Amino acid sequence: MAASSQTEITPVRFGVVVFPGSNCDADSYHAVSTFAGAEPRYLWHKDTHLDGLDCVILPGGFSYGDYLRCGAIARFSPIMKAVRRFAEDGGLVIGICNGFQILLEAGMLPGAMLQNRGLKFICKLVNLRVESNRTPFTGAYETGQVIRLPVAHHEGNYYIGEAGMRELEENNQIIVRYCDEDGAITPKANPNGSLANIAGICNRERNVFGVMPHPERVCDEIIGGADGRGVFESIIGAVAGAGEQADPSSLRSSG
Amino acid sequence: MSATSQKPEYELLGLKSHEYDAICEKLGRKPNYVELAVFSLMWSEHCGYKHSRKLLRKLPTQGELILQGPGENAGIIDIGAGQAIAMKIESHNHPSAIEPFQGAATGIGGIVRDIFAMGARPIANLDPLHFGSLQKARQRFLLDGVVSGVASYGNCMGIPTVGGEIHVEDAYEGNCLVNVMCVGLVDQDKILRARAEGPGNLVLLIGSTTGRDGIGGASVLASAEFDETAEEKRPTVQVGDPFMEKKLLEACLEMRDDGLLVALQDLGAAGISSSASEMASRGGVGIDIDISRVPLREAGMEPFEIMISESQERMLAIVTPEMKDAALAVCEKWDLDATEVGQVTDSGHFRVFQGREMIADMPVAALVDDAPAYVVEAVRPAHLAAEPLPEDHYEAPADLNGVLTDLLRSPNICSKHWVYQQYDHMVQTNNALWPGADAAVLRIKGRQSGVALVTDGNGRRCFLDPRRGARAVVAEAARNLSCAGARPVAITNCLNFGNPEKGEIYYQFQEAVEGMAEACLALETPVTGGNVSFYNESFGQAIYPNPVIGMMGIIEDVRLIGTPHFRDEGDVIMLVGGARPAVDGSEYQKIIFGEVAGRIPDVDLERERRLQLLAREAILEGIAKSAHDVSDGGLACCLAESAIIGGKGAEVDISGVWPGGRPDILIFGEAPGLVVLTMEEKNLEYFGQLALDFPTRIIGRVGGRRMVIRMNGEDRVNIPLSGADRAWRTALETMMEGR
Amino acid sequence: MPESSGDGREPETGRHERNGVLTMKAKVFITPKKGILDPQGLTIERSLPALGFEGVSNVRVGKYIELELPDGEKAAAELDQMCHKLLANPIIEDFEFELVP
Amino acid sequence: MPESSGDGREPETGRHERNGVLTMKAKVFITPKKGILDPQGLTIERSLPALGFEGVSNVRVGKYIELELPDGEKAAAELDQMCHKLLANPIIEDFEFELVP
Ligand SMILES: Nc1ncnc2c1ncn2[C@@H]1O[C@H](COP(=O)(O)OP(=O)(O)O)[C@@H](O)[C@H]1O
Ligand SMILES: [Mg+2]
Repeated sequence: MAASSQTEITPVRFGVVVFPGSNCDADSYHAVSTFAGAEPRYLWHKDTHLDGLDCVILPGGFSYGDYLRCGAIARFSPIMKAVRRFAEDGGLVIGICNGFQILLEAGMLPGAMLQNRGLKFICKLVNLRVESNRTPFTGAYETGQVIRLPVAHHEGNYYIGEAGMRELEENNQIIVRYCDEDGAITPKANPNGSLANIAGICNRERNVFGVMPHPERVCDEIIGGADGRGVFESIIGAVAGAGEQADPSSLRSSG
Repeated sequence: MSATSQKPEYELLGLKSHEYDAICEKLGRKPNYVELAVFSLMWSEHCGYKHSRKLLRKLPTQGELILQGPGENAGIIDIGAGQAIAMKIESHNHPSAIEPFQGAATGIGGIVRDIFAMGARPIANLDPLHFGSLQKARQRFLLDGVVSGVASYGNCMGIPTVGGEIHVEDAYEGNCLVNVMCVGLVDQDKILRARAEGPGNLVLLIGSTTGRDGIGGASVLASAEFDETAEEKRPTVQVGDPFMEKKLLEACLEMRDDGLLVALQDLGAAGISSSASEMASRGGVGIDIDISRVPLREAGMEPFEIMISESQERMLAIVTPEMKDAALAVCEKWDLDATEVGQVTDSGHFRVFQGREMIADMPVAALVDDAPAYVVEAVRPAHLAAEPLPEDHYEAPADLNGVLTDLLRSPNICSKHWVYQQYDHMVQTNNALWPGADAAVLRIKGRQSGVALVTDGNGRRCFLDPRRGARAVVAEAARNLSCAGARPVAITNCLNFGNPEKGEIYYQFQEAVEGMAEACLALETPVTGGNVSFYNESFGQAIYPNPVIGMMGIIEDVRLIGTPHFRDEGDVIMLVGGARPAVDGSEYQKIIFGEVAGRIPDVDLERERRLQLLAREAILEGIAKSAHDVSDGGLACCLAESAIIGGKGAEVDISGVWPGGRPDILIFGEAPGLVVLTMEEKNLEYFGQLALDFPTRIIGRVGGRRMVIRMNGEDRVNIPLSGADRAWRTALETMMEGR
Repeated sequence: MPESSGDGREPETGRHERNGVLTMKAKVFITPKKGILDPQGLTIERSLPALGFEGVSNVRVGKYIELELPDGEKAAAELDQMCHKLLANPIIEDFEFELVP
Repeated sequence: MPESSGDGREPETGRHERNGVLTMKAKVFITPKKGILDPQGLTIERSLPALGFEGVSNVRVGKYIELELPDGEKAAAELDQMCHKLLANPIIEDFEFELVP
């Protein structure tokens, strides 16, 4: 990553992967473009280079129609090899909705997605509790903060075996959970039946984040909310902060 | 079997003998089987508009903002700044009655192709639906299947389903209505048309392989009534592949951006036959197709089967020979099959080849323009009443609180979140107003302005008076847009009727079209296109005549829009408009008295125009804190909805608003031409200046935890908001669970 | 029956007693009807070569349902009805079933 | 194998020649892993009594995939790979397959 000088601020560069069937790619692109310090660019699923990027977004949608299983085919795309390497080198990867499913299928995050408990696609605003702001994706929020993001999925019922669950908990990898308005984690607040109300997790290294709700859909009050901005602010802050080796408080000041 | 096999071929294909004679005359010889099959479809009701063409000419189609009226795959409306909206509505009633999931899914697929055939990117779907009583398991199965089908296809495509409606009436029990509307956004300099031009240009078939599915599907299904033999006639059901269509969409728009397309056309009813011949007709050229090049999904397909297959997810593109390779490259990038299947000629004929051999040769004009047009002698249905019901026709119920709860629970009134939460209504991140309001409002990225969209159909009113009903439906659609702060500018329409060969149905159709035309003229919302769905009957029983209107409005500033919910305690509730509610044709009449009878009040179109102007002004001036039109369930339900969504009660007194009159009818009755606005006290004077002499009346205030409607010193309705909320919010889900 | 298995499940015996009723196990195989488009199968087939599996064709994706139902003479007839009415969609799907003896 | 059938299909022979390559037919059965919630199965189970089918239990809904692949010694190994890597997700699903002789 290029070191930023005093005079010239390098924008944080986001790559938005386009799989056949992605349909939130343009939304993610648009959301990123509303941040002064960020610059989005599309990546084709056959690309094999991620040069110069700070963060890769695997967007929502229906890659390969979600046929067979969500994300099952997309994870074999040529770009996924590059994304894996990028993550291994410490690059930031966020998978939103279908992107999360792809990360699971690719084994870059643990667990799997089952059909929603109610067997129906569900699109609505939900409350989420930020379980940890110690990630490059949630640094701009407070731990324990309740935010409102929309979900839009048919397979968001997160599942992981007992051992895996223990590991997630021990390593503080559960990043957001479905909750009620007051932040209580209740079965009623769980829209899809996911284990322990899990809505988003990260890997052990905390640089790969999968989240079912859509932060990119609520980055503008005119379309019903801006609670999702924090995710992008966090990433921008983290990248800028890492470049400057600044103290963690800078996580909260950019955007 | 043996009896039918003695019938002549043309009759088996649904042609009348004089139609067959006309075909022979146009060709100057007897048609061969392929030609006959193609003619039978092109001259079917579905493609040929035999019983509607003449009447449709009465619709106003001109307007300053109309860039494309009827005649193309979709209408196009100027929204300024070099941009335009494409829109079209279509029915998929019959396929959905057989297989609700796939029927609805392929309905979405078809209408979406019409939009991107114009070069527009689809930005919204809407789905007006009509079913029989949800007390019946079959109807729940249909609704559930249709909603899943719309969701599955639309969600996968990444097109938000932002609106629509659900009506439940016994009249749709044997024949549900599944109409689907798609709206697209396009830069005016990128609009495509389906006009084949330039002899020597090539015809590319892009997308899915061609199979036997839906052979004669849409056209045959949409051109005949249902009866016991429907089972036998059941053609192979079409299965939708939204993933294929998503790739098709992206590839077509990429080819558009790269300037590779001379013309683009979807394959819909009658497949390659209609798309190729209609393209040729629009461009005044001929076209040659070699069916041996068409990629097939099944072995042993007959030539006529290839010609009329309704396999989904296919497009025809006309490209110049120079552009061919570039176009194929784009298709390959999107992993789509694309095959050169023919070329444009100057012959004026549609010729079909199988390799070197010519197997059909038909004048394009004969196929497309010369379909017979019929006028049926209209017969006024006996059930039409000349006068409204006398006020004392029904005994007033003692407990109006119970009436309100019953109405809030009616599937025609209750919350539809069970439906729209199954739709991805937020993708593309443009919703300035989410489902549940009077209209959907979408911002246009990069601009301050936006568009508002709505569909409206009310078969019950049209059944009681097709002309007044159609006028009312156009007015209601416009009123819904106005309540969102949008200026209505254009409509598309889907005319759902019974068998037009019957005089009474033809009467309904004629009256409805004329009524629609009157309202569109008065409200300055010209018709940009539409669809006609006849033969909506089962066992000889027709549905309610149902012109469904899809309307678009323009919003200058998406920050200034109207919303239905009450905002703050103490806000003044204002009733605007002078119409007097009636029991005739109302939800109140149907739910409480179990009847659909009488004569509905007519809409005063000039007053309607002023009413809507006033509502819009109040919103744009920032005075109106909420705006909601009075429709199903009357004033009481209008107020209750605003209260429930806003989480704030209301106290209202309607004494003296309408002189005389029975409280129950005034509270629950319906009439077009009423809107409820709320505003702060301090703005009353300014509002008065805007309203001038237009009838407006303060009827109460927002506040408290109850819904109270008083008249002549008595609480007629007084219920806790929480109860109303529960009734309204849980009704549909409860019904769908069969409880 | 299986040549290989993803897990090491024991050979099955279909019959069980459940709440005092003798039940048997059934397997239902549902496939898209011939001639009906199978988008899933198609998409899988098209992507297999890129994943290194060449030469695979005619992929059709259907459903496989296992269940237990009361044992008895009518079991087959009941199951047939069940498939017709609920498990399969006879308009676009074919089904077969097997009662595990 | 089937006791009854939704259509009257002929007995299958697995082997075909396709573009000069000998292919064989395979059937893959994918089931939700034991202990994993199967919302679809549960829903079917719950709705059966209302349709007049009593006493049905343990409904599990999985996938049934038919395909043709190149014949040969390696066919079984190839198919196993395909199942492991793509057709089934071992975290939540088990699979079995059958090569039609
Ligand atoms: N009710 C109607 N009002 C106005 N125009 C109509 C109506 N019905 C059909 N049309 C127009 O007739 C033409 C043919 O319609 P249709 O066959 O449905 O087109 P497509 O094959 O593209 O769906 C279209 O331009 C359509 O807009
Ligand atoms: Mg069309």
